[in-house]
Amino acid sequence: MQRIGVFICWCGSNIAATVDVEKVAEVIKSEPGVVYAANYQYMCSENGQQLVKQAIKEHNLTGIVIGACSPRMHEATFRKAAEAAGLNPYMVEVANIREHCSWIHKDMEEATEKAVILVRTAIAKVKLNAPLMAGESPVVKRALVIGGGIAGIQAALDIADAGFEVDIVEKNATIGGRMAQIDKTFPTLDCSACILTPKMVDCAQHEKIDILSYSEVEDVKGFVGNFNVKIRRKARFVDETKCTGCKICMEKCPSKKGLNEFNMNLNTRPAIYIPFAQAIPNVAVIDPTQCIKMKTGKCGICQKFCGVGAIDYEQKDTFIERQYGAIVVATGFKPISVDNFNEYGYNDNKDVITSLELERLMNAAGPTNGVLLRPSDGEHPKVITFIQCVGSRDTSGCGKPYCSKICCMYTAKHAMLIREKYPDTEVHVFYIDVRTPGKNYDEFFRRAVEQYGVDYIKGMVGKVYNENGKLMVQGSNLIDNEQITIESDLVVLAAAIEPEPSVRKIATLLTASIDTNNFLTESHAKLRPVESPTAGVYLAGVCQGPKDIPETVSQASACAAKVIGLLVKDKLKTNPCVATPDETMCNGCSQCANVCPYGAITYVEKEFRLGGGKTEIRRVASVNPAVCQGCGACTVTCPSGAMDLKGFSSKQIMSEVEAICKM
Amino acid sequence: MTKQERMDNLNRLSGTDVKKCMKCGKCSGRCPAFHDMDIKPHQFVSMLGQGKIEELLACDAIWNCLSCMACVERCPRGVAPASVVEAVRDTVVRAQGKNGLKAEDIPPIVDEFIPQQLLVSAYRKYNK
Amino acid sequence: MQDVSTEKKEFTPNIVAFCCNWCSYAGADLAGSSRLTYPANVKIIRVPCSCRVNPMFVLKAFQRGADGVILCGCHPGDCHYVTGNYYTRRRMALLYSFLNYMGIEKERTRVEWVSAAEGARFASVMNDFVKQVTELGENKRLTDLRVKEGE
Amino acid sequence: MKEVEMKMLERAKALLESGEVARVVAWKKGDFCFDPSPAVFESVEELDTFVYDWFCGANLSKYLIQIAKKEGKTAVFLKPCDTYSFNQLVKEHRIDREKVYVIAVECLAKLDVEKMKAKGVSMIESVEVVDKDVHVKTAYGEETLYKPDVVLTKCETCNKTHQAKDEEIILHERPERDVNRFAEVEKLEAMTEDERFAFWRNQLSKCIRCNACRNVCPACSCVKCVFDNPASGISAKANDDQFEEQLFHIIRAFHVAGRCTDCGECSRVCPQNIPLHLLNRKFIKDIDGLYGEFQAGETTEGKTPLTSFTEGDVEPKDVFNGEAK
Repeated sequence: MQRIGVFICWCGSNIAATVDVEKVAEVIKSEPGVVYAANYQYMCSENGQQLVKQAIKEHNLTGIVIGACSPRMHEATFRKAAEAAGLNPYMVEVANIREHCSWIHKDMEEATEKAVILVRTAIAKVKLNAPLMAGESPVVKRALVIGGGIAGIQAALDIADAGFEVDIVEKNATIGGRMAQIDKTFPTLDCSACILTPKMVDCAQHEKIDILSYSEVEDVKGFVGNFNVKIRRKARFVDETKCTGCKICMEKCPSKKGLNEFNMNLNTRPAIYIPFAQAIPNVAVIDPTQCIKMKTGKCGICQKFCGVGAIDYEQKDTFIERQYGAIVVATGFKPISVDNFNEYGYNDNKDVITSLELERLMNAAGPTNGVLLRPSDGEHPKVITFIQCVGSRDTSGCGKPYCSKICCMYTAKHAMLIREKYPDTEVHVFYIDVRTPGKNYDEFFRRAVEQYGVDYIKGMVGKVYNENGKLMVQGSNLIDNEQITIESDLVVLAAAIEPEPSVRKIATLLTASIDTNNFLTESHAKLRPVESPTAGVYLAGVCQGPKDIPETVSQASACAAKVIGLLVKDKLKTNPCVATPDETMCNGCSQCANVCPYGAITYVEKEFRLGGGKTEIRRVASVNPAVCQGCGACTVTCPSGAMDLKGFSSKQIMSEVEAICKM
Repeated sequence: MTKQERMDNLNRLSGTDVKKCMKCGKCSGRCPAFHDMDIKPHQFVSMLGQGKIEELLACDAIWNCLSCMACVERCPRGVAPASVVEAVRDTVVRAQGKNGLKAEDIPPIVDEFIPQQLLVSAYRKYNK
Repeated sequence: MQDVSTEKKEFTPNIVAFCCNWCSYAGADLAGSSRLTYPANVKIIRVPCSCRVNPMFVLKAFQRGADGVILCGCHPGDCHYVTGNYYTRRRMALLYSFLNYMGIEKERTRVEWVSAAEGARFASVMNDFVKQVTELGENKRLTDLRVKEGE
Repeated sequence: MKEVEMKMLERAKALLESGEVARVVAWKKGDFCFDPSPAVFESVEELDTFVYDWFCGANLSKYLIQIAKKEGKTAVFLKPCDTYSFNQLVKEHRIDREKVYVIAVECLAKLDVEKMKAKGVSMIESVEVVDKDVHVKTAYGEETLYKPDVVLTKCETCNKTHQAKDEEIILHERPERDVNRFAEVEKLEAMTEDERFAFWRNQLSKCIRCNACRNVCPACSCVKCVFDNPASGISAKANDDQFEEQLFHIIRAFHVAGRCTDCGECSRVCPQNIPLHLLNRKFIKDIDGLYGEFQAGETTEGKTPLTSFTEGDVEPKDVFNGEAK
């Protein structure tokens, strides 16, 4: 037999001025199942709560309804009070007679009548409430960082410094990412390698960090606190434990025609190589598409010269499986292909290059040893024209609709560096808008114009064509309302950036949501910007949206803070208001899993009794309560009604509907 | 017709949304007739947006535009400046109430050097 | 004519509003905190997400005498549960279209997206919906469907 | 059709004899020539009663949910429209595709004995179809009917082709026709609300809640139907509660929305001749119009329109502003 207690709050005069609270309590007293009804000035006060606790004990209440302000305000308060009195906290319902009644109505009679209905509705619901217990799930105290760029490195270091084990999975042969390719960084112009490589070394030396380079995430199972990740360790044909990074193999390798990806294919490298001097791990890798031994079976020179016997042409991909409590996605970006933009002539002219290619041409470790020479003839370019927004802010379908955010600043940086190093060079920049929000950013850009005399032209380039070995850049100068043609030696395209394409697969594995531009979606754009909606998955760097190095590092550290906050817990309390299937009714049709935004639903084969001693095996849904967030999408999709939501069951909601409609 | 109606009319005729323009000037950057146009392609878009209808209807540029559609091809925002030019021109031609170029006028002027594009363009330009 | 209009005035429809906890319920709270008014015949049922609303609930409400049912959720793209209201949008578009196909007045059903910041909009949506349903009169069709012709 | 029947019988025998399959799901003769019924044949001897003729309209796919669970492989004969239901059930993991051997058979539209009787033909003894003529031999003599007048309603607008097959027995290709299966839905849509209401009130008032539509529907194959489940809040015995009575059909249509393959079995089996398929077709038409063409059962994978979405989906309020139609 249900014993319901009802408590009507006056909220001073907030409720009592328009709702006859005493009358409400009086009317409700005679509702079936209600054994106690009271009213009080401030139910949420210490005394009010005491009243609730006392009544629960004295009247042996099985459920309580508080007629007061919005449950968004004090539901938690009254749940705690109930719990303190020995009643399950989920046996509490709040009827919102303030925001949804007394505050919006003027007429006392009308408001009182509505308050009664609202309280009745809550009673109807609470009668069907079931005691719920928050579950617990253990936390594996190890984090996975996917991507070894500056975002991944920073996140890993911060997490490891807090004392937790971290694995970095990097698909390339070395960590470092895009930042390793960059020459100088804005707005301070310090050398990228000088600030990045010490961090890479820190990672390698940190006892809590395990770098899994040349590896990819293959499969992810599990949920927050308890991910089970399968990692493919790609065959590098060099034993990582033996190679000392002496580079003798690189010298001796007869196949030297492989394009050097690290230098944006501007020069070549041997078939066995270490991507760059400061690579971590400093271990060689063989490119099987270039290796003569692997293509023809003859050669084996590197093996012969390797002093430690590290070369193994027979090496195969291997797989490892590890458990993690949290995952940081830091997969980074790549510049878009500019093939769609014929007008800039990238594919027809060697001297039309992208900005990342220019970074390598200006880098001391690059193909030209840091001397700016144009690719076609190795001459010093005298006139250089930059074109901004190549493929950014483009809704025509050729490019990306968003602003890539970093191009304005790096173009100013390039222009400035060139003017500084080669004062006899003329530098022009075609721009649509120069966007420089950031500390010391606009000052930096103005310096390029005012101090270094870079010629900024408001307008866009319509065509780049070759005339007698000169690149003719035709564009508009909107301020002067004229069309101009600049005879240039080198044209640099500030190509838009896009998320590294492999992020799609990762997002699918993690059931992390992704937007139409392949950027991972954050849980809340303002308040939870580093968390994915999938619990336990965090986002750092450009995989979440275009951003520069300082922002990336901030986000990575924010991720680390979130991860540490998760990993310090031994157990996670789970929301008890989760979906649960009635297995006896479940068809196993997969419709619910199709709509679950969290991937909380899996299927298991179970044996069911049919009667008469017979059994059958059926496929039924199984909800992981640690992952389910309780939205209820699955409950409506389920054709048999097998799926229901605790705390908001179909029966509860229907009884509310009935109570409201019963006039 | 009120100014607003004429603006709406031009917008409708052009079939393009001038509000999508982000004022990059790429259209004018490529326009082969740029130097012969008193109002430049990007200005057409901007002026229609601002409702400077009188100036547009009185300009010479509508006759100098080659209708080559390079600006349409280049626009990163899917705006069609040439369509705005065409809308203005059509409005003028219609107001004059006569066809400037009839189908039978064409054969006599055709020779092997005239590009097809020119004929198409001329027909677009002088016909209502 | 006179009689009909007074009769209509006396009729106060019963409206069931399903509101998602994160946006629309909070929007309704804000309407209250801002002391905006809307008729007392709107009664709100709190659901975690608009996607929790089963068409059965809507039908049940009509069957039990509700004159109008309105479903409020976060704006598409802002769902607390990321994608819930996208499913709601499809389900309800199809359900409401279907009910209309069965001859149920389309003005009795509505889906609105109300954010937690849109207290004023919540009130105006409710005022508007109540007005619309009041003009329509009592819901008879969904309780009448099987009454035979001529009765 | 006789040739097709012979070939089918031959294959059924061969499959059973070789032990390739443990059973064959097909049709068996009834008491009359016009009432064959679905049957499971487990031995060659049982095949004596095998039949495939112009009255084999029943969709066999739903039977496979239970039958295919048995030991060994099950062979089934599926007409074009049946294969959609079959695929949908495979998609929903109700049938293990590996355990079923699908023999696609030609259909050419099946006959509706009720429609024939309505034409005044009774005591039917046998039927022969030549092109568009249906030659009927009755106890009173012979008559010829125009076939399009007497085919099952579901066959009238069918353009379906086999979507699943391990082998086929097709001797006559059926030409693609220019038919609009939504014509009747459009007619209803063009009516006023009042007229539509009157139409459905008339139709649904005939319902006797015999559950035949639910029982035959391949999409309505829940382990436990919500209408039979006291916990669902909508279950009740027939005529016990108005709600269930009146809204049974609405809920049923919604439950199968996006999953209904338009096989038309609901209308075929309705003893009261309620055009139930027009309920499901409304959903199909709306889905096609609002979210892009979708045919349930074309594939065995992927999501249904109600378990997927796009960010730019139509707003419910715009459904009535002409965007839907």
